[in-house]
Amino acid sequence: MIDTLIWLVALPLASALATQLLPRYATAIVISTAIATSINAAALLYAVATHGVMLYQIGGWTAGLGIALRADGLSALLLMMAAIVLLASSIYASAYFNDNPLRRRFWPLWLLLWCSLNALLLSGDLFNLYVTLELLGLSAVALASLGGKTAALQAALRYLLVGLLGSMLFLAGVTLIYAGYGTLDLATLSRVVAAGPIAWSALALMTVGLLLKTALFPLHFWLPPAHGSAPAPVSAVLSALVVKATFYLVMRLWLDIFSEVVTPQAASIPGVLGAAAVLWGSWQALRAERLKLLAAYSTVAQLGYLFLFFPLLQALPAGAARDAAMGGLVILALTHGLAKSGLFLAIGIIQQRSGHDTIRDLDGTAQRLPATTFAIALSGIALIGLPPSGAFLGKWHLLAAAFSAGQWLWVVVIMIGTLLAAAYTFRVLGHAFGQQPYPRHPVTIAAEEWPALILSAFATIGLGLAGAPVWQLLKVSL
Amino acid sequence: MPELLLVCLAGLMLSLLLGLIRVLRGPEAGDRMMAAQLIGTTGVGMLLLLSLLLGQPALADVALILALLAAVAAAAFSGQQRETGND
Amino acid sequence: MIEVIAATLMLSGLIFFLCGSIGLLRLPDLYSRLHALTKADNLGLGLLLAGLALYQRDLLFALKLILIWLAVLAASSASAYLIAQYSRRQDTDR
Amino acid sequence: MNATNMLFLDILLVIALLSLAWATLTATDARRSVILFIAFGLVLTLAWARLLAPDVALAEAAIGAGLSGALLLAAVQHHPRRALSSERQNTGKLANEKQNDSNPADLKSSVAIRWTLTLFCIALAFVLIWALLQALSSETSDTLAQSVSANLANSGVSNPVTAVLLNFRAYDTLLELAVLLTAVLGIFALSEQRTGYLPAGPVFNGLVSWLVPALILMAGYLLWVGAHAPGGAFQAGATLAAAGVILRLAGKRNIGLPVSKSYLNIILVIGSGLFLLVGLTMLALGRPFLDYPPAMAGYLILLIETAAMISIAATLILAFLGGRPRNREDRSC
Repeated sequence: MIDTLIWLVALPLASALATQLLPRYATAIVISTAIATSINAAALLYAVATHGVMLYQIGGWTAGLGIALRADGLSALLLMMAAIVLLASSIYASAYFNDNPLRRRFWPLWLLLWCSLNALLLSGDLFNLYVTLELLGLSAVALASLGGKTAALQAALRYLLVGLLGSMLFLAGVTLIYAGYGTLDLATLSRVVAAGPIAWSALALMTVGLLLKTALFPLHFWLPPAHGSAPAPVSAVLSALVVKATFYLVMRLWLDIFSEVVTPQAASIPGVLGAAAVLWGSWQALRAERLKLLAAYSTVAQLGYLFLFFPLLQALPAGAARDAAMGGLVILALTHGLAKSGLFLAIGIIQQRSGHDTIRDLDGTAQRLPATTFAIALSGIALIGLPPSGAFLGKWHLLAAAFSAGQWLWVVVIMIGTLLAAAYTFRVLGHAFGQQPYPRHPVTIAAEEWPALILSAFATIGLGLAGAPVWQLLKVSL
Repeated sequence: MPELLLVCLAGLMLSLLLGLIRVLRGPEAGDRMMAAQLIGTTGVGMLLLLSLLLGQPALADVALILALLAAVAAAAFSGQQRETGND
Repeated sequence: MIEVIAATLMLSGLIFFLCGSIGLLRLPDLYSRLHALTKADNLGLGLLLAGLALYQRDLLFALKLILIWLAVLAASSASAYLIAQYSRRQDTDR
Repeated sequence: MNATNMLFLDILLVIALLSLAWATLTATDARRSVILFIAFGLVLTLAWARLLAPDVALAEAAIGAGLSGALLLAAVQHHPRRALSSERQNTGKLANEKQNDSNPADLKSSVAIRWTLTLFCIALAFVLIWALLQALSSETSDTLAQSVSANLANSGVSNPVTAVLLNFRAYDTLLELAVLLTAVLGIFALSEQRTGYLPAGPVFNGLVSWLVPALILMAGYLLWVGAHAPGGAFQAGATLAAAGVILRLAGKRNIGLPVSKSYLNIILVIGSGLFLLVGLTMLALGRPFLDYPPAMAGYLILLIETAAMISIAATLILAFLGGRPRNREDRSC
């Protein structure tokens, strides 16, 4: 049972090696791995819900000397979201890449990315986290540059350099922690860490490195070109999961391990930057001419919402109100992950079928690709935060927290951001539902259209109506 | 008499710094590469002296690696790529 | 007695090293500088290592020193040749 | 030897490192910058030696001073200065910053960015120094080092660095090998390999004929010595890769790598694959992942390191080739 933790890392890695060795059977290997890993993630979620925090000591060495894997409610939920998104995107990608050599290069990197995501979410050791960050960053860059033209390569190169700078800053923070406290184990660290220059500067270094990778305004400059020019399934995973993984680490550090060290003034910094990200990202999304860029800027904005929670969680005393807000934060992150990956997959279909993704020329899309257009509409609902989507719940709790903490300013930001999101969503839908006089026959490609639809539907309906377990699971924390 | 080793170490460090000036000054790429070779050789000597002074026998292996790899950089420096065609 | 020989060897190696680097700095053009460099590599390191071998009087260490010296000797002469060849090519291109 | 006697050395090394680093960063010519970087690697090797870290010195000597210099020089040669102007129209290649320099507005903003970054780095350096001083003065006993030496007897090796890398924190090393594999797959994703080099002249061929066997022997020695003294798979792999690089530079075609793609894949994957297999075998035996039985640990570590060395060497050589291998038909010439 407890081996679930290590299999979540070992199986994608083993399959990555297998796809490199046996390219002929790669698709079959990937799909079966995706199914098995999703089952594993569900098993982990169940185990965490019933037994509490899971711990696995690699090599049998006690954590500290060796490395421990840990899973609590938060990491299990994110693992499950990653599994759902990656399973759907794997099925999608098996139809998306019709070029054989390209697909052969795609699968190993895809599985390495999955392995690194799971390893990051499970890791209980600071230096190990650095290693998983490197693996994640490198595989993401390689995927983003796949089959790309000059623009994609340029964006990928910038992504690489930004990612390396971020990892380096993170590593500098880890070094400080090790010099100051003599441990790398997160559980031990959260017990011994104390407010002071070492903890402050280490947290600052690690946070700046992670924010660079999470693309929080104004460190977001690399994201739109990188996410906007990657192949569709890659964009989906980059926007939904890769930035979320580093965001998870920021959460882990600020709200969990260093929570004693963080002051209200410090917590307002991510809040202010998040507000700027919401406004700037939404505005840029509204002005974008290409669908993919719109989606990428919308990611910048949606990440901003997540950071609005930081000053509120800092201000609220531990108790029901804070737990509710915490659940809102997580459900907002989950909804965005599912909705954004659904959106990117749907955009990929449009791009492949009509050869472009210019918003102005989308007329007739609804007649030709009804299922895909529906997926875009559903994910749009989730991005705006209309009921019954999970984002509605998330924003509701965000507003509730802002009211109960007496911080009114954030309410204005949320309002403006929501209005802008509605504007850019309806701008796309307005064009897509525009009629063409001589419509082409509707086409359906099950393997490509279903994943997008299911992801968006899950974000909009599934999480919104059945989001209650999230709050239950978050009670299981390290 | 470790003083002797220290004197040699100081002398080699001086030689390394002189080479450093040539590396920084150039003017040709060949000059810099040459000075880098001198720094490498000086480094081999210094590593061996340090190995005795600090009681770290493993530093002799480092010196051996440095000696073996000295030519790789020079070869890469002067290598001519084929203009066209396959390899 | 052996210590005196070792010291003499090492110090004379040092002199070759310093001559080499001063030559590298003072000589007028690349080719003559190259000439100075090889003195430091071959003789300087050789004498220094011979002195070290006598100083330490450990057979295995001495064998390693000989190996290092041979490697530097061969590598440095080859790389001096390669650098000279490269510079010639650059000069004729110009 | 006490520390004060060597103070002159430390100060001079620091001065040399700082001036080389500054010159490397400010060099206008890429080739000059690379040569300065090689010199920097050489001095850094000495600094690591002085800091009593022979393992790191070994890695720096093999990778920093030797291989990455060759790698960067090959990259610079692939994009020579005279080709830059023609490349501005050529959109098929990786574009670099130079392309934007023609636009004065961009130039101004890039100068501003550079200054901002410089100031940021200086501030960062001060913060780091300050916090490090705080950390070092807080006198935490290094409990981790103590527990490493307490458990060394059960690790199967007597070199603490190898024990940490391949036993206590073997999971990190496994993932690092996956990082290397990802890097090489990323290089494959970018382009096909570069054209080779002209055949070497007699002097260079003479060098190759003794240097390649010597490097292979050295790699074997480093691999073996890693169990009880500084050395190990990474240093050995880098040394082995240097042999491949030299062969490539001499114009040899296959540089010791198999021509067939499936064999090439095997040697790329074998390092992480065998490592993972050993870990999972322990799982099958009812032990935790990567928990070697103490009696077998020494042998298992040597096995893993041998496979890792092969993969690391192949990775570094392929990085030097700068792209995925061409198809067999292309090799006809």
